[in-house]
Amino acid sequence: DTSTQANPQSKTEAQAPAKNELTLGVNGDPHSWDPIDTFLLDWSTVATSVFEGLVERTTDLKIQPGLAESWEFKDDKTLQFKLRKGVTFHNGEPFNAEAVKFTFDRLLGEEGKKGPQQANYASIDRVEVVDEFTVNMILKEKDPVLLTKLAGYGGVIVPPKYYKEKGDEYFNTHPVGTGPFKMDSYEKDNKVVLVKNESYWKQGQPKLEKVTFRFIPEATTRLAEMQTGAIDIMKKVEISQTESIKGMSDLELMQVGSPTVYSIRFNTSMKPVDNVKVREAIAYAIDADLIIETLLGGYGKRVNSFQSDMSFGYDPNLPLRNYDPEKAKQLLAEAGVKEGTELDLFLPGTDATFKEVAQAIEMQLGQVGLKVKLNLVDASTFTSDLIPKGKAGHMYRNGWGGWTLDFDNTAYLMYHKGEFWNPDFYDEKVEELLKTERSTFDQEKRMAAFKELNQRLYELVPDVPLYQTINLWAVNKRVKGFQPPTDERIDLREASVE
Amino acid sequence: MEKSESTPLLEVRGLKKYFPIRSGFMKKVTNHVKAVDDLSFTVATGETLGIVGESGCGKSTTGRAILRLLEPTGGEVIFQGENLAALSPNEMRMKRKDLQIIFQDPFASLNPRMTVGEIIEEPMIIFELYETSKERKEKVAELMQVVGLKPENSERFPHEFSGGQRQRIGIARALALNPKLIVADEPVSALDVSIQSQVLNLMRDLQKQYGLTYIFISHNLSVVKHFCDRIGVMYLGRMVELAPKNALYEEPLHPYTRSLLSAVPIAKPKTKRERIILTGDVPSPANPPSGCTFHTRCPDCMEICKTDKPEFQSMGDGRYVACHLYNQ
Amino acid sequence: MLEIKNLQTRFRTDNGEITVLDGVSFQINKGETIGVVGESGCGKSVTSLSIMGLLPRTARITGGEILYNGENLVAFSKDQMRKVRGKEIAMIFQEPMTSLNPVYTIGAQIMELVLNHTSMNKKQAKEHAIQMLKLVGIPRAEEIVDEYPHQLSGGMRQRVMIAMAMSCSPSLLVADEPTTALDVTIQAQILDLMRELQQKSEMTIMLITHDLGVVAEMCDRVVVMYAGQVVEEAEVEKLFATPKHPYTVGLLGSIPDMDTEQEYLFTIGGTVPSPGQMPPGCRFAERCQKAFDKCYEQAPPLFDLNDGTKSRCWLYE
Amino acid sequence: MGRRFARNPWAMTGMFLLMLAVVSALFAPVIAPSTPDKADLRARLVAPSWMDDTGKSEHLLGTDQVGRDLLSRIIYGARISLLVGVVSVLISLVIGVILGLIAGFYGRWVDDLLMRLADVQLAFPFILFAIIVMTVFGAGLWKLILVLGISNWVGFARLVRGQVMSVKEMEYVQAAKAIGATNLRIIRKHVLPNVSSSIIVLATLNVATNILLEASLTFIGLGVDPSIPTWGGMLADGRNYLETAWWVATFPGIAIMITVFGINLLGDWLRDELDPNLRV
Amino acid sequence: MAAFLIRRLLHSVFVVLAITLVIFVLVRMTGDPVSIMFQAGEPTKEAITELRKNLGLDEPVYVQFGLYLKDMFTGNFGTSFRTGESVIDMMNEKMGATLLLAFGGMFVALLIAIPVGIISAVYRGSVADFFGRIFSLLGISFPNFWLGIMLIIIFAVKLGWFPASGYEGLEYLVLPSVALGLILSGILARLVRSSMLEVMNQQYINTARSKGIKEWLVIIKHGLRNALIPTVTFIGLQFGTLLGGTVIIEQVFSWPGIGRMLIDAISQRDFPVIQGSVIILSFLMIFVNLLVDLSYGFIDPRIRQGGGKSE
Ligand SMILES: Nc1ncnc2c1ncn2[C@@H]1O[C@H](COP(=O)(O)OP(=O)(O)OP(=O)(O)O)[C@@H](O)[C@H]1O
Ligand SMILES: Nc1ncnc2c1ncn2[C@@H]1O[C@H](COP(=O)(O)OP(=O)(O)OP(=O)(O)O)[C@@H](O)[C@H]1O
Ligand SMILES: [Mg+2]
Ligand SMILES: [Mg+2]
Repeated sequence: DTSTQANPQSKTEAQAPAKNELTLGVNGDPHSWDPIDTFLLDWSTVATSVFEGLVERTTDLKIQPGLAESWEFKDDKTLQFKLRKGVTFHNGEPFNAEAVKFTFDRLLGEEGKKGPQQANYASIDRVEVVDEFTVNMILKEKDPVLLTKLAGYGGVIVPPKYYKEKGDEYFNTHPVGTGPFKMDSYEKDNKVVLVKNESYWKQGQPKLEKVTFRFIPEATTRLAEMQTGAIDIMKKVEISQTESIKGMSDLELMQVGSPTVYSIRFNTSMKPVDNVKVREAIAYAIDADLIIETLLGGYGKRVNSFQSDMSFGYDPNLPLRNYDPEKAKQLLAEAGVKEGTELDLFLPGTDATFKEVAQAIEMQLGQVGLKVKLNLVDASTFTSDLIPKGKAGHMYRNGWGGWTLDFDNTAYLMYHKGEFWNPDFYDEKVEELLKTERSTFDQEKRMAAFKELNQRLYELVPDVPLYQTINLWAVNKRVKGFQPPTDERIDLREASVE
Repeated sequence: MEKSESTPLLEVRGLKKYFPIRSGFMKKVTNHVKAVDDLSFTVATGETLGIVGESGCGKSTTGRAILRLLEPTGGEVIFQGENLAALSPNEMRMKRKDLQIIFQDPFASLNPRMTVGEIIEEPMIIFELYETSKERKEKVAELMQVVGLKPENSERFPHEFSGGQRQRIGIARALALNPKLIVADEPVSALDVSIQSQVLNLMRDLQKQYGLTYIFISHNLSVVKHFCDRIGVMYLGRMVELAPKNALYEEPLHPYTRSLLSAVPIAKPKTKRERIILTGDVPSPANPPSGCTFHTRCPDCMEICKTDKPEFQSMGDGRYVACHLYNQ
Repeated sequence: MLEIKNLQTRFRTDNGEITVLDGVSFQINKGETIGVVGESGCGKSVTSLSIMGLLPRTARITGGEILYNGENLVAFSKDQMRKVRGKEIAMIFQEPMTSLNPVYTIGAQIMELVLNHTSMNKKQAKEHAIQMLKLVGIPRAEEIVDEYPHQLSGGMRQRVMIAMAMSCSPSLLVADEPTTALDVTIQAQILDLMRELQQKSEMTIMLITHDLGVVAEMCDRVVVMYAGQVVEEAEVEKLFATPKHPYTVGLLGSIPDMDTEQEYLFTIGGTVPSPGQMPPGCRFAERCQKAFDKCYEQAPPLFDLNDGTKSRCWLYE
Repeated sequence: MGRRFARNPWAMTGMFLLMLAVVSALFAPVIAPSTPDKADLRARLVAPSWMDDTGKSEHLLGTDQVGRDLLSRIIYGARISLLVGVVSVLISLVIGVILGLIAGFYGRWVDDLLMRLADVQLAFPFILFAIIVMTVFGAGLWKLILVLGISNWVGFARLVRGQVMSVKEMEYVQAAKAIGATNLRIIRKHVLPNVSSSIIVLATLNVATNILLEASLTFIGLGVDPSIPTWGGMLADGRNYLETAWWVATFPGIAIMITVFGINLLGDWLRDELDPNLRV
Repeated sequence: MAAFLIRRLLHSVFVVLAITLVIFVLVRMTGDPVSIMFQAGEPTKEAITELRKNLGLDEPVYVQFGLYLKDMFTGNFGTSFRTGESVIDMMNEKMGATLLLAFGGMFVALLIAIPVGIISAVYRGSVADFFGRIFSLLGISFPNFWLGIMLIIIFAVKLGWFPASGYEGLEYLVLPSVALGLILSGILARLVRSSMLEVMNQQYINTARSKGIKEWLVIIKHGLRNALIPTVTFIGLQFGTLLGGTVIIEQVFSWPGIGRMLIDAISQRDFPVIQGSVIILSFLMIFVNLLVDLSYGFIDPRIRQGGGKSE
């Protein structure tokens, strides 16, 4: 019973003995904790504390050893891992080569077909057990970002015995991994409670006894819970809420750059935006700096291409198209676009901040004589149906996570002809550069290819990159050792409560 | 009276109206309310036939079945030699010119959203009686005058009139088509005595003026006696006695008629009369008693009455009765 | 026993306050049956409701007295009035179909009254209810007590109402058109019953009706009302033999006579004036064939003609 | 009716409040200090002029999150809110009245069928229907109006059906039949006019409900395009600013409340006035 | 009575079948669940076909519908596309919370509406009536999410009387119930008022008064009992609205009920979950309306003996 939390009179007394217990307010419940069933950030926010992969990413996104102590390429297609010894799963089952093999057999086999993760690991052929703590990963083809992917959701190691005994459905709601916390209870759409994994392999970690994640979808309510003290950490602070948080002395607003970028993409086969001049004009007509300064309250960073500055392939020297309405008008005139031409802009209906951005864009394009019509659509329809079918109007909002932190992922899916996300754009030079970039492991060569690609894309303007987001977290000042993660995967091993 | 026997305007033969009672989950018809059961009589041109009986005995149903406002279950209604019951709905609609009805409730029988003028004019519009609206309006004014309403009030709505005046509006509407037969279903029972006499006098005037024939339905025996030439007495959907007015009142044959007459309070204090107070209530027409339906309350009940239905037989002099007492 | 003096009752309406009863006076003597007749809307029901203290919230008594055994009911508090109602003065209403609450059994509704005014316990009260039902001639009384109103016919319901009204042996029974909604044969039964009960219990009855036939058969004395006023009061034989007020005359003339043959009925022309727009003089003057100038100017008082008859007409000045 | 109206403070208040919205809607360009879409990002979330100490704010009710004059948006918003309310109700009214008339007048299996259809509609929670339809076809003003219109027909159908069934038995309908009126004429001239008052009352009250539903749908992200000024949209989008710029959500909220309250007052009065059962 | 129940059952079967068909077709118009499940990945064509086959989406729609109906009649509503959990189990888990909220809302509504309605009716035109009417009109003049947020800000954040959101103890039920019930109470108070006005004009009320019993007894025993009939009908009809309202209230108060599950399911195109929950909700609605019909019998003996209410 946590009723005491709600009572303000007893707030201070109630939370004093509840030392080393942390409550977080997060926005969504993934509903299944099975790593191969999911692609949701909501999953990783919690599950990062429960599961671990062979490798992991630090908060500054460096790859470091996880359950594997070391790895080396035996040849082009064989990657050997030495596994950490003395690690056990939460149920007591030992972690070993068998478990790794089982994990990847499951991911790449029948079971994995039911979920979305398998596709990410298509370059792996199989895993072979060498000895109890050594495995070989046999690849079908070279994959430059394989290690990053192994730090991803699908690569976390699951306990074979437990899984076989309890079955898939049970595992969905009672996950067991090797992580710093074990799942104690899970109430759908309400909360999940994690308790300390006493036998965690890393000395002195974790520090917290108990972590509760509460699922609070409505941002206003999350903020209210933060203010009543019912939660200690709030995920996804809306930009509109920052002032409220700054106004409270016991709360701290934390920000972290994220790899997520937003851009306005064009349907390049649609008149009049099939004309590069029109696209360029639009790029000049949008005052992204002003938008970031005002609507985002400064919590955003301009980008010159459709990737974050953390991404491999980002070229800081590429110029930005700065706000220039006169030039825009001139370009439009050259392209013969009449004053008052109507353009559709599609965006998902639930994104409060971007709704404001879209209205600003509507106004700014209005100033150069383009009439923008905003179309709010259901987020899922938008991404799964409208964009891939080219039905998202002349322009649409695109937000992209770039989770591999390598431009390959983004560039290929966005600009390679025939990809799901790219129904209409085609350029021979771009195709060529993508091919070059994909065919080598040599990062320098790849960087060169990306540079050229960026330049080409800058000229063709298939989209107007707007900004890279900054994620905002509200944290109660009694929480120590908390680092807001760039990828929403919270590492709570070092966190504690005063 | 002899004259009327020879040229009937309307002849009703074996008229039946059963209302189905539905029950069960498929709403199957499990029983019938025999509201009107095997009714036969004639109405001569220019006469007034009264129908009396207690509430629920089927008076209104008879009136409506004749006009086919309710589809008869069986029997024939021969009006000027034509069987109304066999006409198609559209043919029947055309016949409505000749057959009209006046209702009991002067509040419910006038559409509250139409002006008096519109109400009286409507039948003329439906039958396209006059060429122009002006002619129709003149006719409306004339009719209003006939029934004793001020034509300048034609723009008013029914609720602005008193009960008696409203009943006049209903009469004017019925007259608009120059009908030959008017069924008056308790036209005065909702009215106060002082108004009642006004309406009755009016109806009598109109009968003289236009040679109307009335079927006058009422439960008020004094009014019926005053207004009708012949009277039929109904009990539980059947006619138990039919006789010229004076004969009926002077010498009622059926025990029900007798008790009915004796139950009427008479506005003459201290006139000692022999009262026959019936016991019990009227049985439900869904479950009528066997044999003679009156036997459960009859002061003269015999064994045969419980099992055999009495014939509706002629007693001569235009009198008919359905009672075993008069079996030869 | 009951004396109404100059009773004035007014109603608040959307068009301002109207005077519905204007100086109603008459008295009821112990043991007699007094008839109150008049056409619809003349104020018969309002009179009875004023006596019972059951006027709707929009109405109030603005003048006069209702003396019951010498005490003025108008001045009674709500609590005092409650003790009188049902115990001293009982009432039955016009519509037997709607006067009983559809959701309670017959027994419960009678017992409610009994329990309220006597010290009987539930069992005794039920016994008493059955007794009363038997008294009013209801067959199967033991079963009927547990049945609901909708299972009974109109005549039976009116008997139940009478049984209920009689259950605390009131000294005055106010019956507001108790038989109007019933068939003649049933009406005869009910009137018979009332006569019988009155003889047994020496109850006083105030019988409101618009049927002069009922008055002739039931009453000792008659009060004729017109437009919120008493226009004539007389013993029943006198009233029918020698009606004094032109309105009474007209009323009697309008009824078709069973014994004589008339082609046309006597009629009173025109209609009743509405409560808001009463003429200054005699309220009947407009419709009166005998009206003369004074009638239009001055309202006549109720003249006492010294033979127990009273008439509100200038003819008797 | 007119005189009674003038004397009834409830009705007068209701009318006055509703007229505020109606006048705003009709004369928005004249009354509004600015256009509803003139935005100035640098002047976003400016406080109402009367509470701004610096005296720089020229906006009586402040500005919204993209720097548009709130008062102007609220005035123009009346157009959309009334449009949504009125047109959607008209749609359900037409569907409901036609189906109700048919069911009530013809009875039997037609009635059975239509009433089962009504059951289906009723058993299907409105919000879900709206979410699914808007998800399928995308959000938008006219779609929203259509969805609201389609899902509320049952109330009208049931009402009309019930009324028709009782009116049908009224003697004046019998009388119309007796003078040879066709079914169509009976429905048109005798039935419909006599059920119209109940329809008007229900319609009035539904306008109020639908204005609120628009707001709720916007809340779950299925409202109309944000550049169209709707009160519901302004309220839903402004909720995150409740603590820092309370006026953004509060004034549209008050506008909704006043209008809905006014309509309800009027509807209540109409009910008392037109429904004789409730009149003294 | 049995016949009435059987008829109602047949009606219900029809309604459920119709709803099943409608929802089945509707969800299939909302787009492709497979592409949503792959959203962030790089799916191959084979993977897509494979997944589609696994989910049974490769069959023609009418075959899918047939199979679904067949399963439905054996009480099997399928399993979630996303989690593989059985829909019935998911509903079981969530139904309690939603019903609790719905009944909480109903309770609040009745608690407010009945006294307000009675007082307004009995003292028609008085100051109490004035405030009663203002209250009930104001009650229906707010959008419910707005009311919810306001309640949280005032009673949780500012006053700290109740928790802002979540689902733990009874005190968590208070604010959402009020948010849900207040609006209904406005409508209900008006209804109670008008039914009371009508009932209090009936002749049997005068009969009751003529017995000399206390006025409040007349009002409660004779008045309210009869006024309850339209009120109860209305509650049955409003139950759907109430359930619909929970969708939004659950969102605002992080209440783990069916509404939230459904919104998630819709956004993820989890067809079996959408279908199953809509169908089960409609069952619930039908059941509640049946209860309402049966409850007339308790309130009104005319119906009890008549064997059911005819519409
Ligand atoms: N539409 C109907 N459906 C079922 N039963 C009906 C219908 N109309 C009338 N009845 C029944 O038929 C019987 C005769 O009714 P009818 O109206 O003809 O009586 P009535 O003699 O006119 O009575 P009243 O004097 O009350 O007008 C009654 O028992 C009545 O209940
Ligand atoms: N609640 C009320 N509000 C306003 N006026 C009323 C009310 N009740 C009665 N009246 C008026 O009081 C007058 C007398 O009514 P009352 O009911 O006493 O007549 P009545 O003689 O009993 O008529 P009936 O024979 O129809 O019962 C009528 O003109 C009526 O308009
Ligand atoms: Mg009749
Ligand atoms: Mg009366």
